[in-house]
Amino acid sequence: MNQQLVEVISNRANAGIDPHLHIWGWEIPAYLFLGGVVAGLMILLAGLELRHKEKPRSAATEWMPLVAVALLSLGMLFLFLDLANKEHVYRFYMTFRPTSPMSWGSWILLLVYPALLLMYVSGLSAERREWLLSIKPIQALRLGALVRWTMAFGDKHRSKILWVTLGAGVGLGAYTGLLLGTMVARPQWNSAIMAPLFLTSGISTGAAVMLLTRLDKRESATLVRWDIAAIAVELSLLVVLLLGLSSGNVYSQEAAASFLGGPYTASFWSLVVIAGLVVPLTLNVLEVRRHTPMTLYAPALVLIGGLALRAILVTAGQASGLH
Amino acid sequence: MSATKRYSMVVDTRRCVGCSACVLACMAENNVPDGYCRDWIVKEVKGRFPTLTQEIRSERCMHCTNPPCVDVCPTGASFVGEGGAVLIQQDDCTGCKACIASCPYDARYVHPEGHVDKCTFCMHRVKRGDNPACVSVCPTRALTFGDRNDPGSEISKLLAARKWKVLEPQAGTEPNVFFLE
Amino acid sequence: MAISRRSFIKISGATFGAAAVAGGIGSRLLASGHGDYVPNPDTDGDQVIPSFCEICFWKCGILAHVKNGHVTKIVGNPDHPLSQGRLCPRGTGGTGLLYDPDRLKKPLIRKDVRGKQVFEEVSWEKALDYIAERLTELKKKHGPESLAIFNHGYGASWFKQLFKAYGTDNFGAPSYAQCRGAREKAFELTFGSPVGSPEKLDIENTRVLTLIGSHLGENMHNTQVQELANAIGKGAELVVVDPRFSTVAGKARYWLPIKPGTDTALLLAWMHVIIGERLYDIDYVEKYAIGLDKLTEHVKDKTPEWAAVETGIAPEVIVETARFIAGAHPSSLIHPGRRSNWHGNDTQRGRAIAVLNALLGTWGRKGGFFLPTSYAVPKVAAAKGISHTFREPPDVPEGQVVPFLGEALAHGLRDASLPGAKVAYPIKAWFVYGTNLVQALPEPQKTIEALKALDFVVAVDVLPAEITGWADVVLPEATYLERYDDLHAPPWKEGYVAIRQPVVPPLFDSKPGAWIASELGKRLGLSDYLHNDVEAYLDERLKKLGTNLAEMKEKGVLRQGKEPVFIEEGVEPTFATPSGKIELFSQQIADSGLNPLPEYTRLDGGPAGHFRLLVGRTPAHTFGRTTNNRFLSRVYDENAVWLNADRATELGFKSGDRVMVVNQDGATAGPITVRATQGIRSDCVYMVHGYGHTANGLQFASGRGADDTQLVTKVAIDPLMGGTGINVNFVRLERFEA
Amino acid sequence: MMPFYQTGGFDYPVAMMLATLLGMGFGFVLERAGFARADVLVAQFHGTDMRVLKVMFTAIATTAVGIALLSGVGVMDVSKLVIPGTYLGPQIVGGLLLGAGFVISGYCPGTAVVAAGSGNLDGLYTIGGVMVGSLLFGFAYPLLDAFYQADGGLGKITFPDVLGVPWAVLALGVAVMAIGTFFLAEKLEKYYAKRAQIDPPSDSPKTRNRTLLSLGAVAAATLVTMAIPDPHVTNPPSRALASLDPIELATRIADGGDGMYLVDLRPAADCAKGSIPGAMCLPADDPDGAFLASLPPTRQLVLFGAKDVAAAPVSVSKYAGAVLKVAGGLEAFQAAVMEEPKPPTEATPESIAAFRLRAALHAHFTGATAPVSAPAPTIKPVTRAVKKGGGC
Amino acid sequence: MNPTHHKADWNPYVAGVALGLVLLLTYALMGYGLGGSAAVTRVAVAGAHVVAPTVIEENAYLGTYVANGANPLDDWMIFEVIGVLLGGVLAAYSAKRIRRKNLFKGPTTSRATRIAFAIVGGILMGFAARLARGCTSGQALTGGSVMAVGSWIFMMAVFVGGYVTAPFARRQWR
Repeated sequence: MNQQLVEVISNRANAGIDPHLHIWGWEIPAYLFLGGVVAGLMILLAGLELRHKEKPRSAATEWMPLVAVALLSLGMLFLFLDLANKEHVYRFYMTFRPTSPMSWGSWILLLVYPALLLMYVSGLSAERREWLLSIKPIQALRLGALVRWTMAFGDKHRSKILWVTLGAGVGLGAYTGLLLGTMVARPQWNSAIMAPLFLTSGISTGAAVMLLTRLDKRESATLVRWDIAAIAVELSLLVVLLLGLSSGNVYSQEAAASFLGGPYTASFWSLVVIAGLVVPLTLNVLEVRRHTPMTLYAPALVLIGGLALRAILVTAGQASGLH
Repeated sequence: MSATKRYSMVVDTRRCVGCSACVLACMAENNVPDGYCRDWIVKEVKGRFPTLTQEIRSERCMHCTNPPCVDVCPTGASFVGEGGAVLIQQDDCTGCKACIASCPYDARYVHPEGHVDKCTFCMHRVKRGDNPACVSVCPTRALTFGDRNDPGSEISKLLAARKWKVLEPQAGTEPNVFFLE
Repeated sequence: MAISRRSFIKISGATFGAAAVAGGIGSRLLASGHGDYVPNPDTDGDQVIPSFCEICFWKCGILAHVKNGHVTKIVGNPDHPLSQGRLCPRGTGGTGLLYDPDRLKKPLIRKDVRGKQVFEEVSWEKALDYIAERLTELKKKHGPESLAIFNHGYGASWFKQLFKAYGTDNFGAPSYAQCRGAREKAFELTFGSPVGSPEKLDIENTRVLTLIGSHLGENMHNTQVQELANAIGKGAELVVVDPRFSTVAGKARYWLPIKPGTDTALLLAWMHVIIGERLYDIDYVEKYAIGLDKLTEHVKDKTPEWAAVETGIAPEVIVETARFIAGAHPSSLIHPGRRSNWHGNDTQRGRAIAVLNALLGTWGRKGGFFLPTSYAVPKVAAAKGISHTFREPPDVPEGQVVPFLGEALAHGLRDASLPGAKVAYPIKAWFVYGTNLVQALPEPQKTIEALKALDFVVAVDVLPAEITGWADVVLPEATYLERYDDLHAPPWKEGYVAIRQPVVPPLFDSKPGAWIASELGKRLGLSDYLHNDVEAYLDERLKKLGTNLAEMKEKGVLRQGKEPVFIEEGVEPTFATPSGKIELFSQQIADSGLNPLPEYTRLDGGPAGHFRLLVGRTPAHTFGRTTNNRFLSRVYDENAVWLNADRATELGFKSGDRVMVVNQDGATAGPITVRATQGIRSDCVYMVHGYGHTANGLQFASGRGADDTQLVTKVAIDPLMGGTGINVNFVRLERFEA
Repeated sequence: MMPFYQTGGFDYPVAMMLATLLGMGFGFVLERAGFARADVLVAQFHGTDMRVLKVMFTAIATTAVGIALLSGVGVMDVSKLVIPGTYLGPQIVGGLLLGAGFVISGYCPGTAVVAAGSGNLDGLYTIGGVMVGSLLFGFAYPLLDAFYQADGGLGKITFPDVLGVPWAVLALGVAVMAIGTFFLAEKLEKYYAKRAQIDPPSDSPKTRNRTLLSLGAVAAATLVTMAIPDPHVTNPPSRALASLDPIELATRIADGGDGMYLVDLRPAADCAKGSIPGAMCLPADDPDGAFLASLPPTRQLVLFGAKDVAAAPVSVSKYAGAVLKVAGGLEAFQAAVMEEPKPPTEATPESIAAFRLRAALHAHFTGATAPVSAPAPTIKPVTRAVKKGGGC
Repeated sequence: MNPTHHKADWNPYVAGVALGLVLLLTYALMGYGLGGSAAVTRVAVAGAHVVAPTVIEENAYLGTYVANGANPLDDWMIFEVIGVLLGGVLAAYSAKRIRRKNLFKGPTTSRATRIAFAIVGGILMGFAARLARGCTSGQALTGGSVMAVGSWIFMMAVFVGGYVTAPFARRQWR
């Protein structure tokens, strides 16, 4: 009983700050999750098309950019809900702050919307194009010419569009991680691993969203293989993250300890690692190696795991600090 | 003497008794909303009975030379003002809270009106030549405020004469609030 | 898998460095984003009005900022010798009292039996008429001296004048017998003069300050704390004797965690060493003191080893500290403390402190006790002077002898109000001014019993404290920020006179004490004995000083200028003792039959499994008077019970647990939060006094923390001066089940 | 020491993580046993496939044998296992109802989860029913309170306790009984299958025989562990005890003695007659150290006997904190403190200080108060002198 | 009626030993055994608590799950049953018998009837499991293996209840 004891008493009791930071509730993890899914969708859609150039595409991949737009909008709604000063939201777009990941993110989001819409419009099959031109809003707003021009532009520059989408997707996915990873004040987050981790998790969850839909056999086979790779990379990144934290200073070690026996151990290992990564990885491998029938289990688990990963990291990161 | 000012504060932990007069003076001076504070007292007792040591600190925003809160602010609402004081332009703040998350000292909070709020070094007082409210009230004169770039200032003399530390130096923020040991 | 540890540090450190570099560049690039924008809360007053504070009794000079008729903030008056421009948290938080939503707003008259909170709001006319009627009746039936006045605060002076005219001298301030009394008597018996308030201590210049159970810094006597910090700044060293690791213990060179109640043994052993090794101020003692030979004989067997067994402090530490303390004499002050009624042997302990100070030659010396001066402010007589004589207060039961009575014992007056009290004459009615007797007097069960038995009870207060719930008439007084009071010109290092004036008009239907006293006087036919126009009275007094009210209202304080207050500066001390000297041996005490030399009495321990209950205060509050102050409570809103961490582990408690505190008689207080800490001995627990209010009207404070007074069902009476030692109660902790 | 969680081997969060892993094993085996299929499960009650019985009894026998083996070799503390209490009424009625529900739904709650997991909707609906049922129980609880509590039940009683038979013997008994039941079950299967005109289950008899034989062998082997003596008795961890000087002990007692548990090791009768102040007599019925183990390890355990204690009793090893002994024991203490000290012959500062301390301790322990005799007071009043003060 | 024998099914004795080893491991690590119904109850309570917090908090039995702000989902059973689910999925997957929207029922039984049976049986078991302080897993299997007297009695009662009911419930398998 000779260890040094430290008793710290503070009379600060600021709401949201004490006893430890809890400024971000469910909105931010949900936004980061959806942002990751959209990033994954962009990368995968572009990647699939670049991979299977001449093959016929499934209807699902055609409208998937619209799903991405919807999910992103939902995510941005969550982000908006989190703002404490909502009427000032326009301030994001009154300036560009090169040192602020959030500023980068808000501008990247502006790039993502047109990229996705362009991808959608220019990726439509002939009959779909007719249908799109015939729908009421397009006609009423006399947008037919614009859409037609876009289609023509898309046909001409399809591969460039795909590369831009791919790039924007990587940017979006990495930004969701970078946002947390650059916070020196939160040792749990402060790691270069966060960006690639969130990016790979985004790819994996994006693949999961696509696998929930009716895809072409070839497409889904490719996606499952990519998903396996993404999950494997994600798992190794998590290991690297924890090893990195454990070998860091005392605060980083404390942060790591919260996953290795501390308060977040159970949810992290059960929901993220086992349920969200190892089991779906096993299922995917079984599908590929043993040709078991494809089910919704693996994608559903991946989505649960992806959401849990962000929820836990956002919570644990806020609880971590330098004192 | 350097041309630019570098406002800093020194907290003499030997003089401070942790009475919280600074905290209350700040609340009154700055209309700090109920349930929040811009400065606060930390007491640290180490050891085992009867071999104990104690440090009492009056803490607040460190007005860092490398303020991470200013870096992460997406709108520029957090900025470095005159004399290096880290300030918030409330009209530009969206309440995204990135600055709060980025602060190693947990010095910021969301004001009930929506914007983020924190210690301003009482720049409105400093500009007219007064000390910040906390410094003015302190019955133990544990707090000293001044221009660290002025070698003749009391604060420069204190830092030259006494052993001091800053909090969380490993965060690389280069705080401008110093604690005399 | 062999990954080197270092490469991981690099990985995790990568963004670290990047952020720092980017930060530097970014801040510089973007620094001038808003030019010279400065947030301005705009709380400076249109008017800045000087006055002096009343949140505690210290009476610091303040400046109140008033903007649009609203007090925005209160700061220290730089011209005032006590505040020197600085305020303690309580003074800073004075607006919290002024704007307390729970304030008494209208006079109230009881509509049901005492203890039941059924009141009717009435006009001042009706309330005052009623009181006058009842007091006239009381005087007729039981004589004027059957009225006791309990008071705390500077505003009481108006009522003292009124009730002296009425015919009673039974003024009981709990702050005497419950607090300062033992110390005051001890110093009076030794030096012929009490320590007084504000204490005439030159802490600023002391080189070694020894605190016996005083937690200066937690008791935030502004000037003393300022001087303490200045002394520390100048390199003074502290010796702190306290069972608890207090704030000031944390700054001490020596912290002696003494067994509670054994301080006198330590003091005697120190004297043993200091006299034995001839470390005392030999010339000073020879010149000013008598009785050294008897003292020497007395402490001969008070060896450090003997004291070690009593106090739990190692003999070598006792010797070392004795030499350390003596080494700095005469600038080596043994602080007399303030609340000194602890265990019943307190005047003797106070004598030990006084005698040790005498040996060190601190009385009248720099870094010791200064010989105060004061601004001679001429008195202004009322139309008629009071000429009648008063009966001695019935504060000691018949048959008991307390040889050195001073101010009336508040608990004694309370006991004289109990049915069947064996006293010269009974107390039948109470007039309570600004003191919450239910929390301020020990043995609360007796206070309640007395309150139930009385004929008539009036309470004048700002807040609906517990005592107002027991009164027949409750009068809402204006706060110190809304009223005039008498001029304040205490003995101090330099003479000064300060004024209290209203900075805003009274809120609600509250009235200044001076007005209330005058109106009551009218109804009792005593107007001629009173100053009925406060402004005229103050103006007249001030004119005799060569100034006037208008000027004084601007200045707030008038200073006399520096005068000599030390022997070193040429002042020759006088001692108002029978011998005219410092009495190390007190013939007075010998004549009374008690021990003329400081005497150590071993205390009884408590029942098994119990802890001695110690109480104290927090810098942010003045006991229960301020715990309803929402502003002050922002920094300290609830008390906690300090419990030795090892004992806590054994008992299964940890910090943050909620417990009830139960004393040896089964009285309970709480629930209260446990603070398990290394910073307290294992045989006692500690809590801050003034919490655990039960008055519903105190909407904020009610039910917050625990009220230690509920646990003081036993007291030890000081045989010399009759004070109540309250640290003789023992408690245990029980887990609180909601 | 097993069980690790109960003996503080790891914390709650780790336990929760392990819960997931153990649950996965449970789920995997249940599924592979065929328990995710309602028709397989109800076949038990129609007699055509006794798989439920076979799996469950084998499992119970395996676990019982395993526990007997682990505790037999001394790596598991059976007393730390959480054992369900016995509430006869609720268990019988609950069992009957559950059996009925099992047959009606085709699942039991646990297997329903596995069934739902492998894509069977009936499993999902069953889970829904279980949810509703448990809430219904909650709402009906006020009516069932007395029955449910059953006067606190009969406690955590087990067959080893009731029958007074060692674990290993009972485990073997369970295994043997299970094997017997299986032969009967397989006979019944054949009979009912014939009646239902279907094939009886055709599990490999070779695997069955091997498995059951191994189980029986292990169970029998477990009996051998009964010959292993209790490791705690034979292998006392001896602690070399540091000494506490009697004078220092006395000083610490005078200071309240809060930092130690002072324990008198002498026979209880001697101890009761008188001991060092503040000492407790070591309970005679505490040979296994349960009392000492219950003390929080915040203090030093200070032991003494009549004379110097050569070796600490075995039970002392149960105390988690520091252990000391009083040098020279009670005799030395009495010699040092209770006997009046004599002034030192050679007056060095040290010897004088030591003498004074002994004198003070002697005075303290023999009941003398302060070494000053106060005069018997006849107290006389002095006139009241009032000097004004202030607040507190 | 012929139970769907599957080549992936383990020999029941092997499965039994495997199950016993899992249970033994659980005891060795945790000190308590496995369960099923408690987790389901907890999920139900958590759900009901969201919908009608005061009803649950004031209930003498269900209120204990949420007493003092406790989260009914923060419990060993919940994590264990998450595992059961995952383990079941993995097993079914690797046996290539994962199904979609399957109902086990007799050839002549309607889907609706089977669903009704499943729900009714579930309700009975939910009630019974709470009454008996555990289900087949938590009481019979777990308690049985540590020789708890009550658990063996419970297990007997389950078999009795099952055999008595079986003839009446047999219809759904025809």
